[in-house]
Amino acid sequence: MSEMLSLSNDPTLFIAVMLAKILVVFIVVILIVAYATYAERKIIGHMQTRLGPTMTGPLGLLQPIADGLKLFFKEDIIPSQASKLAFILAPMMILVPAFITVAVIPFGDSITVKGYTVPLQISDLNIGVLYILAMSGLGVYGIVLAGWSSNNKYSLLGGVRSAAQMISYELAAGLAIISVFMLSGTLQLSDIVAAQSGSILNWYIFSQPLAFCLFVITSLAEVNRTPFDLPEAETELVSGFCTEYSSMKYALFFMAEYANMVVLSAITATLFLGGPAGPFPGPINLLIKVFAFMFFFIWIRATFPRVRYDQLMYLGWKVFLPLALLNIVITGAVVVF
Amino acid sequence: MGVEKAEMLGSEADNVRVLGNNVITTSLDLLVNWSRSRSLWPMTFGLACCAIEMMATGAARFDLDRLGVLFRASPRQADVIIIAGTVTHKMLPVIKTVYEQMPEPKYVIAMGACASSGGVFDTYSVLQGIDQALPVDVYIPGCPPRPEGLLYGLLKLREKIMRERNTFGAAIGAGEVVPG
Amino acid sequence: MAKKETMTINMGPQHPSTHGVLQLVLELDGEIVVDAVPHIGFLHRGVEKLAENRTYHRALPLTDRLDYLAPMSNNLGYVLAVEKLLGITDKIPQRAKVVRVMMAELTRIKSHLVWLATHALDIGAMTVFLYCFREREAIMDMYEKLSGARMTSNYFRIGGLSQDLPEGFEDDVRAFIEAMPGHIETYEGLLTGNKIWQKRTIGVATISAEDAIDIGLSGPALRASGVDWDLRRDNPYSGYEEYDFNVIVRDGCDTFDRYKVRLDEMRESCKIIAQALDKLEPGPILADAPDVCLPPKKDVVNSIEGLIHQFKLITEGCKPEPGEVYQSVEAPKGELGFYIISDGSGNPFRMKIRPPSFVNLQALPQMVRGRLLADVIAAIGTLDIVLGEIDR
Amino acid sequence: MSQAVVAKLKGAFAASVLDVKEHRGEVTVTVKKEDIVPICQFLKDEAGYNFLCDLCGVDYLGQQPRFMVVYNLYNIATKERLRVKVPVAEDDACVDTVSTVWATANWHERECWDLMGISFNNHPDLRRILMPADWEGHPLRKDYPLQGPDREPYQGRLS
Repeated sequence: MSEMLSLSNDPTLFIAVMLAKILVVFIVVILIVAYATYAERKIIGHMQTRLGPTMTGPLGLLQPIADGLKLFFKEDIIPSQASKLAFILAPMMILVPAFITVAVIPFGDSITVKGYTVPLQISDLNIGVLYILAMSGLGVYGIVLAGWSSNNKYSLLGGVRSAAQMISYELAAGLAIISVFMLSGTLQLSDIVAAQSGSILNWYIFSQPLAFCLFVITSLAEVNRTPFDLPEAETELVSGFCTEYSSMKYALFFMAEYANMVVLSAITATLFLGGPAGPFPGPINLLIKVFAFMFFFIWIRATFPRVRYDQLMYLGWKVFLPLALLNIVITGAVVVF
Repeated sequence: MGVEKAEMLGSEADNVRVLGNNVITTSLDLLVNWSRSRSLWPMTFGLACCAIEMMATGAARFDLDRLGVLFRASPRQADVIIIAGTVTHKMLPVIKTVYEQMPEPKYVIAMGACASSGGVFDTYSVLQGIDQALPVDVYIPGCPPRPEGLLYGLLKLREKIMRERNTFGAAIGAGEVVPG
Repeated sequence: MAKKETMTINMGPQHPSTHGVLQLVLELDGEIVVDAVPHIGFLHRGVEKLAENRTYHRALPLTDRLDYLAPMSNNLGYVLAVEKLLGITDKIPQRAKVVRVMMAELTRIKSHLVWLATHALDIGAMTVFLYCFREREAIMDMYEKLSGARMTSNYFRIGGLSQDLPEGFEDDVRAFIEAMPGHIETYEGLLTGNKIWQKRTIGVATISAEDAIDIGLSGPALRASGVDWDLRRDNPYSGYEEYDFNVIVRDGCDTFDRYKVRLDEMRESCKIIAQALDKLEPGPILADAPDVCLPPKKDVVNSIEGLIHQFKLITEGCKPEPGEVYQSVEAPKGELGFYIISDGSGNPFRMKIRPPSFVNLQALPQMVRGRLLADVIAAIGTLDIVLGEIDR
Repeated sequence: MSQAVVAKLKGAFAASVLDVKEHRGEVTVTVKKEDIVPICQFLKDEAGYNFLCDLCGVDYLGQQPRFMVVYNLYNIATKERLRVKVPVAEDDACVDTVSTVWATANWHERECWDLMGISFNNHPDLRRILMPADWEGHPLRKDYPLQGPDREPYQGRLS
């Protein structure tokens, strides 16, 4: 067993490796985000007896690039009545937490570089799970800020809706995860992955099916996807909190939605499906699991109508929260006895 | 160099003078034009009968999504407004507001006879053609036009966008777009 | 107690789910609707005034553009009214009557499909939208075969039909009505049993039978409130008394029941079309009334007499004796009435259209008061309004 | 059947019924405008005409009185129709509202005011409905030009 690479034993190499990991992960996530939009249009298209983009580049593969470039070159409008600083800050506040959450997700076992062990994870925080919860809690400020600063009633309603929604579902999601680290006994994601290693039956999806279902549903609500896409419900609130956003700022919101989707898929895979465990090299296993979840999210969007605001609240507080608490009690009982 | 050349020519429009016409600017223009023409997002904005035909064009058989056309509900995110139906004097101020809310560059398609000329409704309440109020890029005839007509109109708009010059320059704040 | 402040929000005329250019000024307390005031007229095109300035034949195309989701129902109402005014109702040949019924029912299916598509989309189920439009395209193809236009068909004529059915048309219709019940099952599979759909529709936007009659609701919206009234059965026209069909009545008074009523109506329409196909026999398609009916197109282009005949009828019009009639039909959205006054000239002296959507929309404020913002969307969808006929 | 109703109506409001006509099987009763609300209430309560299909104004330019307000009634139980007309003079273009009898009359009367310029007493909310609020004139009147007052009509047309 070789020594773990750290800042103390080889600072230059450590920084280089760190930067390389960050760059690779960032590019991969950006690519997934860009092509998630394409995949969504294609998959939903085929589910709806359509084709989706086909004309821009081969098979329409250049569509996300054309969309991105177009948005980049468009006029950027800041409404005169908007609160400027908050208006500009909001899209970043929602995108940045989404991206930095990826830092704690282990995407494979360790590799050896120049005799040092390098874990395939940007930062192995010992409070990884808390970090994830904290970051996803930050994201909501972006939406609320966007809704409030636009000075548009539809945006405001969208912002208020999303604040209420995120707060109620954060709680249920957090409680659902508690049962996971009650089993693993740690908040460190690499240890949670290690606890699930060995056999497929060790995955927490089998020992914690209820927590898994709760977490998947609440994560749908956290990323504002159908059937919980109330903050931007197009047929009710025009575009919800991003009604007043144009050009690149809108693109940031767009990216944030998909980035959140990727991140939550990765978290679900890590917490319940053994993370990078599987028959292929680690990162590929993780990607497969992430894609499976994203496909599931897209599928849901093609199938379900949207719930109503009061029903959403009812579900969050009166169904999911008690269920999550019950799950904790049962898990606790099982762990103790 | 391009700047000097354009200035020397003198006959070129002011706005082309800023970046000029050279290999770099034209290929950048081409890139911008390509992205704009391949990602035309119209407003979800229906007025009358033509709006139903517009919906049909977006639906499974014709599928506007193939062309990268994605309907957006907010004018802030739209590139093109399809005036699909009769424009009345009561509606005109609303349309103008919506048009003004759209970010540049923006395009207008007059879909159908009513939007182009008032159509059969030559009456007291109907505006006789949206071109009295907005700069129309493409007119589509028909009452209502068939979905193929709308598709053809969108393709024509694409051609028109591809012919524009100095689009990159305009995007970085140098001069204005020279329409094709 | 702190002072309660309400927020006024302006929904439309440009809004994705107001089905056109309806404007709703909502007063909201949080997400709860305190009051809703509809503003209409953004599509007022002066159809009634225009009709007064046109001959009877030339006013027919205007009716296509009223309820543009169901053009043939409007055509039917108008031609029936003019025929009644002229006193030639008994002279309409059997084949024309049967084809009219068949097309009116296909139109009902077509209109209901768009309703279901947009209603589902408003509530968030986007796939249903595309499925419905897929089936609608089949009807559009039939329309096109028949009249040359996909939407504004202008196919019926005063006294009969503009032309006979094209070859193979009956097979198309038969294939369609055989496939349609299966498609309706698909929609039901996606929506009816769906818990979210039920939550969004059951008990939403209710209106009691008494209130519904008072406010003038008609069509499926009234029948879902438990009032058993269908003009096709109760005041039959164009030979509807010869068909065997059920009038769908439910008494839930809510959005879900209106949804079920319309779905079942589509099934009944398929049954009526099947019966109409069986009744279809060769024969004339225009009444024997040369002072009223336009000559067949082939006479117009081949003979000078035919041309003069057409020219005179189009420019001077047919001249009914002075009097007034009110004729209504069961359009997909409710009672569509035409009140026409003749002063003996070739133009209608006054043509008042009783648009079902106009009257139905009046019920909206009382349906949504005290409910949530999202229910407003459901209520607009369930009323099945078309701005073309509301504003005329 | 409708004739029976008319007879009943004549019995109750003998002085108000001006004229009864039948054309193409449809009965039209012309009544005095002062009594329109009690007559409508009577028709609704006693004769069962619980459904107001339509309400509209008609402009007989050049005749006296100039306007007619037409009520098309329907009885959902017996499936009967009846038409009631009220003559309205130009200098007093004003009728009592029947929106107290049938709530549906509300918008119909607004439309009638908007397009025909006949106003309704005691109407809860008499505003323009189809035309913009600042519109001048009432377009469906016969002396209002089809293309509006500010536009020269196109000369090369047939009608």
